[in-house]
Amino acid sequence: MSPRTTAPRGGATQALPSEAANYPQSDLALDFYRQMVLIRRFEERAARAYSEAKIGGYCHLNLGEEATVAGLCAALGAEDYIYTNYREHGYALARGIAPERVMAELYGRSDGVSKGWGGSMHMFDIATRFMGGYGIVGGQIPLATGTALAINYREADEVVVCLLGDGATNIGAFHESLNMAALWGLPIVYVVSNNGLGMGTTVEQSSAEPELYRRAASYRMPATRVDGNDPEEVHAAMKNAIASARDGNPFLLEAMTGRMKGHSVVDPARYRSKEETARAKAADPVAAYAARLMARGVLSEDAISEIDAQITAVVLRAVEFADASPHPEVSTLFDYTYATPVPNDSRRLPGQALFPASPRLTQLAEQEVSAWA
Amino acid sequence: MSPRTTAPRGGATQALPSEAANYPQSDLALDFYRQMVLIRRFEERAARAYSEAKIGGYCHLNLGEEATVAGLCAALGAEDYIYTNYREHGYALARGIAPERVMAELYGRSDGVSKGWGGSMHMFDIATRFMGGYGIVGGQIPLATGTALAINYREADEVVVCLLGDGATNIGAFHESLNMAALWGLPIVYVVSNNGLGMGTTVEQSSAEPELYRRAASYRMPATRVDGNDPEEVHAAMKNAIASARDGNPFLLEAMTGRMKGHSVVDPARYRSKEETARAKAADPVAAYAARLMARGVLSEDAISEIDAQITAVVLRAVEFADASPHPEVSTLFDYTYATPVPNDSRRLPGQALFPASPRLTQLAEQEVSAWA
Amino acid sequence: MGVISYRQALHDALREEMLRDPDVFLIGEEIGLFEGSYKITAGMLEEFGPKRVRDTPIAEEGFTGAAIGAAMVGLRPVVEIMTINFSLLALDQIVNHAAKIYGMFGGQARVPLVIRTPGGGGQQLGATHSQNIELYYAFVPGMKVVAPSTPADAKALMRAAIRDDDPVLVLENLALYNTTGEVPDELEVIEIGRASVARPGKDITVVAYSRMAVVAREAAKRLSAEGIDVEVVDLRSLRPLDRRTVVESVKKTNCAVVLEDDWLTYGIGAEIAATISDGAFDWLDAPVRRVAMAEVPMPYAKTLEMAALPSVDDAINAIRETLDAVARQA
Amino acid sequence: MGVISYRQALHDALREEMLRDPDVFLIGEEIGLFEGSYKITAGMLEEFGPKRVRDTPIAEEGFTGAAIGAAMVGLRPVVEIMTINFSLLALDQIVNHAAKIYGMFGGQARVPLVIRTPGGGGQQLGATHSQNIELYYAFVPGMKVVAPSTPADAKALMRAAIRDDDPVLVLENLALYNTTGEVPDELEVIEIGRASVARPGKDITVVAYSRMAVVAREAAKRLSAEGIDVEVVDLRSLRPLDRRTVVESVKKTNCAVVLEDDWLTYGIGAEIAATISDGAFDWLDAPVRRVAMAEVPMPYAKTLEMAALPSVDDAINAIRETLDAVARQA
Ligand SMILES: Cc1ncc(C[n+]2csc(CCOP(=O)(O)OP(=O)(O)O)c2C)c(N)n1
Ligand SMILES: Cc1ncc(C[n+]2csc(CCOP(=O)(O)OP(=O)(O)O)c2C)c(N)n1
Ligand SMILES: [Mg+2]
Ligand SMILES: [Mg+2]
Repeated sequence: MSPRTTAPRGGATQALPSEAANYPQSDLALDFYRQMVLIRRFEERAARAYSEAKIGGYCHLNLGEEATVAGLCAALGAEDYIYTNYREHGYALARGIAPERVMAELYGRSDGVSKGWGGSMHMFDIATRFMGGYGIVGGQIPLATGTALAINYREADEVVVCLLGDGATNIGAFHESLNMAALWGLPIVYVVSNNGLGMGTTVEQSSAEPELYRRAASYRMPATRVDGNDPEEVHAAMKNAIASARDGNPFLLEAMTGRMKGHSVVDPARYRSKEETARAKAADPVAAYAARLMARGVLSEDAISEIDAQITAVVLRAVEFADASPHPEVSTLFDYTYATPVPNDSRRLPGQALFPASPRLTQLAEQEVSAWA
Repeated sequence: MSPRTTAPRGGATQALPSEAANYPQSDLALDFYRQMVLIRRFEERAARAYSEAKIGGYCHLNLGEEATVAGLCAALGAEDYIYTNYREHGYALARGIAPERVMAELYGRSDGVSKGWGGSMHMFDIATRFMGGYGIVGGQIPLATGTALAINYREADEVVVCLLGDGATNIGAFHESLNMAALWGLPIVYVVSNNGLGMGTTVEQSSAEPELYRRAASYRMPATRVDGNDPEEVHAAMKNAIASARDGNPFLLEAMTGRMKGHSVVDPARYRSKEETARAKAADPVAAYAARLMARGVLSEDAISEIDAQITAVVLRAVEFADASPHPEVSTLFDYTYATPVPNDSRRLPGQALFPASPRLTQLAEQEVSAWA
Repeated sequence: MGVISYRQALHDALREEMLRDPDVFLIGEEIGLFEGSYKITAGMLEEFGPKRVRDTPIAEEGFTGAAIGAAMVGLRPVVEIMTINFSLLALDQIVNHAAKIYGMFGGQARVPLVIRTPGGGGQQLGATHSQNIELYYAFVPGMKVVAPSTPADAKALMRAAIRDDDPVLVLENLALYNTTGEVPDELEVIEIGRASVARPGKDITVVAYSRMAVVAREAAKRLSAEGIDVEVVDLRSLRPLDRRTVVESVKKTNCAVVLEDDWLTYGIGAEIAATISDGAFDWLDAPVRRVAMAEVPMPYAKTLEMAALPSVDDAINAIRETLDAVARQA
Repeated sequence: MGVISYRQALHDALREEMLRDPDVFLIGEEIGLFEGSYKITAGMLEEFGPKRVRDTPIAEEGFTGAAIGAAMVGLRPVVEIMTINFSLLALDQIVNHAAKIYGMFGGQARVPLVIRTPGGGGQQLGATHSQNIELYYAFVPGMKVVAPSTPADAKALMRAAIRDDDPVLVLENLALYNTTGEVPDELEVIEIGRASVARPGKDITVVAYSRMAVVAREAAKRLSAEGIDVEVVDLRSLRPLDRRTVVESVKKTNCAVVLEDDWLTYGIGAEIAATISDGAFDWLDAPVRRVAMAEVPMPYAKTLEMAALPSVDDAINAIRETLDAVARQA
């Protein structure tokens, strides 16, 4: 079977900057580390911007999950699809989307990766097959399964990766989707990023089988659990899982990781005991990986400082870019309700009358939004 | 802990005619057999009434599932609750509801068990804690779980039994409910009546793990599979399951049974091969159990004929009763929207104006339904 | 030009679109081997195979969501939801996902999805199986909702829906499947979002869609015998809503009755009545009358169900009373 | 009489009802240890323990259904659905079960259930988290829906809802939680299904509910400075709908504006406008104007979100234009 692609019409597929898997081992390790530091610094900066009211809505960070994000994304090919939940800034970055566009999205600006329409929870980039960013817990699971169905339908070689949180394994869509994927042999890897918590509820309080990967057995689906704080272990497991999925055996991978802060930027996480918070801090995957690479001789104190300086500069540029990017024009408000022009579409601002003030006029205001802009 | 009951306010609890479990073995066997014959004859008669247009809507029969129904219901105590899906006539009978009232419900008459409001899919009887009869696949599963939660809340000793079909194990509500039940240690037994088919779709075509009881492992819930064509095996397994549930360990029981006819009365089941149909016929649990009891010396040819004659008479009486029962009065149309009187409730027939024809009148027609009745 | 059933028209549209475009496929419960609960897809599994006629587990949310995800990468799935009542289980996927994806991501992914599903009571199916809840979709920007009342419109609108790049819900109706009508061999394209004047008339405007548009035509026919000339506007599309055609008709007739098969309060007819009362304010000689279902969970018993459902007689009665009110006004 | 927040009023009502009746309990996601996403249930786990303040898995359909099943045997669960957007996942349990069980089974089981959930945009939460979809519940016979706009009404209606024997959805609003108002110590009982004249006036009627009733009062206040005397009708209950209070007001003022925070087409305001246009037909001197959200999936960007949401200025503008139309008519 010759490789085929499901490239959506009009959606250009752009090679990722690096096909990480082809790197020699130490380069790959450095890549992981850089990626992790980028996510760390980016998220810290996002938290600051949020408290400066530059970012609105909710803002969920990947702080503590950097190793899972980096290891996982490095295992994906350029043609593969990735779906995530609302905690996705890191995945967007690791997928190769410019930090400028990710930050601009957080700022709600027109150069944002979703043109300012999505915000923190709804990043999307068709070029890198980064398929979002979904705010409804579990909402992405059927969608990702459907994209895998399309790959299967087209007899193409891509794979879909679908991220979800531990809490999301309790929602009906998880069950319905895994059953279909297994039944139809779809090329998909479900990855549970198990950070131990929903918002404040622990896995043990919410899941009667807290070893979540075991739930795959209900669908005769292969599954495994890995240390999500080790990018290399995640990467290796993910390579296996993807190979299985490409072979028609969908896979469930559970990555055991941690959340260093509250559920979202505004959450002080008072429900966590001092010990738990200390434990989460102690498990810091960035610091741990730095120490490991130093011991291995791959990193030095100097290299660490240099990487940090480089990445701090990258993040600063992202913030400057975001701040300079224009706010979306109000005249674009009606541009994205439908993909194609629609007769009798309602294009009326709240202050406009449905029918003009003088009822003797026969034209409907609905068709006159241009007059308003 | 002294036994307590969740008896709903105003809902009288009436002892069932027989507490089957206390019978000596052969009496219990005869009870099973009588129950199975009652269901068989009742359902055959319902099919006839349906083709005579005495019954409307959909009509799903328990033909082929008699052993499961009989064995299961005999294990329930009078205080226990039972929830089923739309294929519930047999369960209603085995729960001790008068065949007259079950048939009258099918006929849509005011003496029906749901006063003619429910029909074939929605039988309900608060006195015997027969909690319905639900037309939405899987809809009963969260409800039953909630009733178990109420028992737990009240520290009462009852158990809830929740029936569902094999096809229903693929719906999200199944997953969400079993997880909660296990997490909270609720007194509930989920029983999958596995007749091998959804409507025309086989278990293998719809469930990636076709040994459905294994799905309980996702919630660390004990589970087992039994021969649903053997009322004694079902009964014994059900006793165990109920004991487990009463102990705070909810249980999943899978009963392997068969469907002798189409999905509903109107379905000719053309999708089934000749062999499959022959196999379903050959597995007839009523005939098989008769043969077994004859071999055991519990039944004779004469006894079989006598039971058949008795039950045929019972079913005939049910039909006569149903046919004689009055159609609900149109004046009762607005009686069951709300449990208590509601100001400004809309009580308007389709032909009535919302406001009286002459707009100079100030009274709203809504409040005038009594004038119409 | 041939006379075929509404069921056949839907079937033909699906089949022709599948022959035309290999990206079109069907997905839903019991649509293959069982040939569909209402047999719209009869013979399709045999003709197109299991890849293009995909039977699913009972998992409305899952398979509807999967269809959305397939549409996001360019396939054109046609989902059958067995009856509109079960669509509530998939509502999150439809409303929070299908209808939002194009806008929420700044126009990067289209969702060329069709959901076909019948509404309708009158079959003694009881409270959970007799609802008309098209409102849930018609209310949502990003969705399109069409509701054909004739075989010709059913075929043309199904075709338009499949070719549309946005999610479209095609509302079918249990009571219409066996109705028949002429379907032109060379079917014109109907743009989604246009009502039709199904019967021109000068005395009163009756606005309806789906089954009630058939009721409207029947009422018009009966009343024409008495010299009452009813104009029937068949909405055909609930979202977008063609307000102009409705309002122009009322400006001509100066009065209107709205027929709907759903509950009155907050039902589809509320918007139609509000639109007329606003857009034709100076032309209206009597209040807009709505004929709708009684506001109860639909009972099973035939007597009660018949009382709860709007009939041709109810429509005729409302038309007469409205014309009386106009006469009093003059 | 004390001045407290809308949040506090809700909290107090829950707490007092739990103290009064041991059958009342709370169930939902993150309501215990986390104290609720919007902190309505802060301190409750500590006071009442995990049995009466039950944290659930993320399973809206499951735990809402479980609450219904508990209500069927006499408990009085109060479900928190974190925001109304997530309630779509539980819609089948609410619409096909909670709202039907009493009728479908011939009146044998009551469902004394409360669902509390906030609607509301304006927080830059994007398309899936900024919807006002109370329509989905208000449309359904068997459901009751209340939508308080003041702390006093929030407390009184929450209490009434908990004591009601039918399923009641209590619509809260993100933007109202921090608003404050007087709450009498001896709270009168508000019957569910009664609107209130929140501000009497003679020039024009403004009908609204929830957040938009606050907008209405603000607009009325500003306009009174110019001598325009606005009567504000706060619906308070969306189902049952108190048509009489609305229509009587318009018969007095002869014109009306409806404010709503949901989408215009098929929104709650359509019914209000249709009701007024019908019931006050001969009294109405201008078309009923509706002020509503723009019909788009709500964008994240602040500029766009602000443009899409109805404001006090929009309300004032609509009131002025309607009074102009009345003047022209005269
Ligand atoms: C259907 C739904 N229910 C509830 C929420 C509110 N909510 C947002 S995130 C969250 C916790 C999710 O936990 P988990 O799946 O473990 O993901 P994490 O945030 O830990 O990455 C909840 C309950 C939601 N967005 N959608
Ligand atoms: C949510 C929902 N989806 C689809 C249907 C239509 N339907 C009714 S019965 C049925 C098959 C159910 O199969 P199973 O659970 O095995 O029960 P059985 O009928 O075999 O007893 C289907 C798909 C429905 N009633 N509800
Ligand atoms: Mg988590
Ligand atoms: Mg079955």
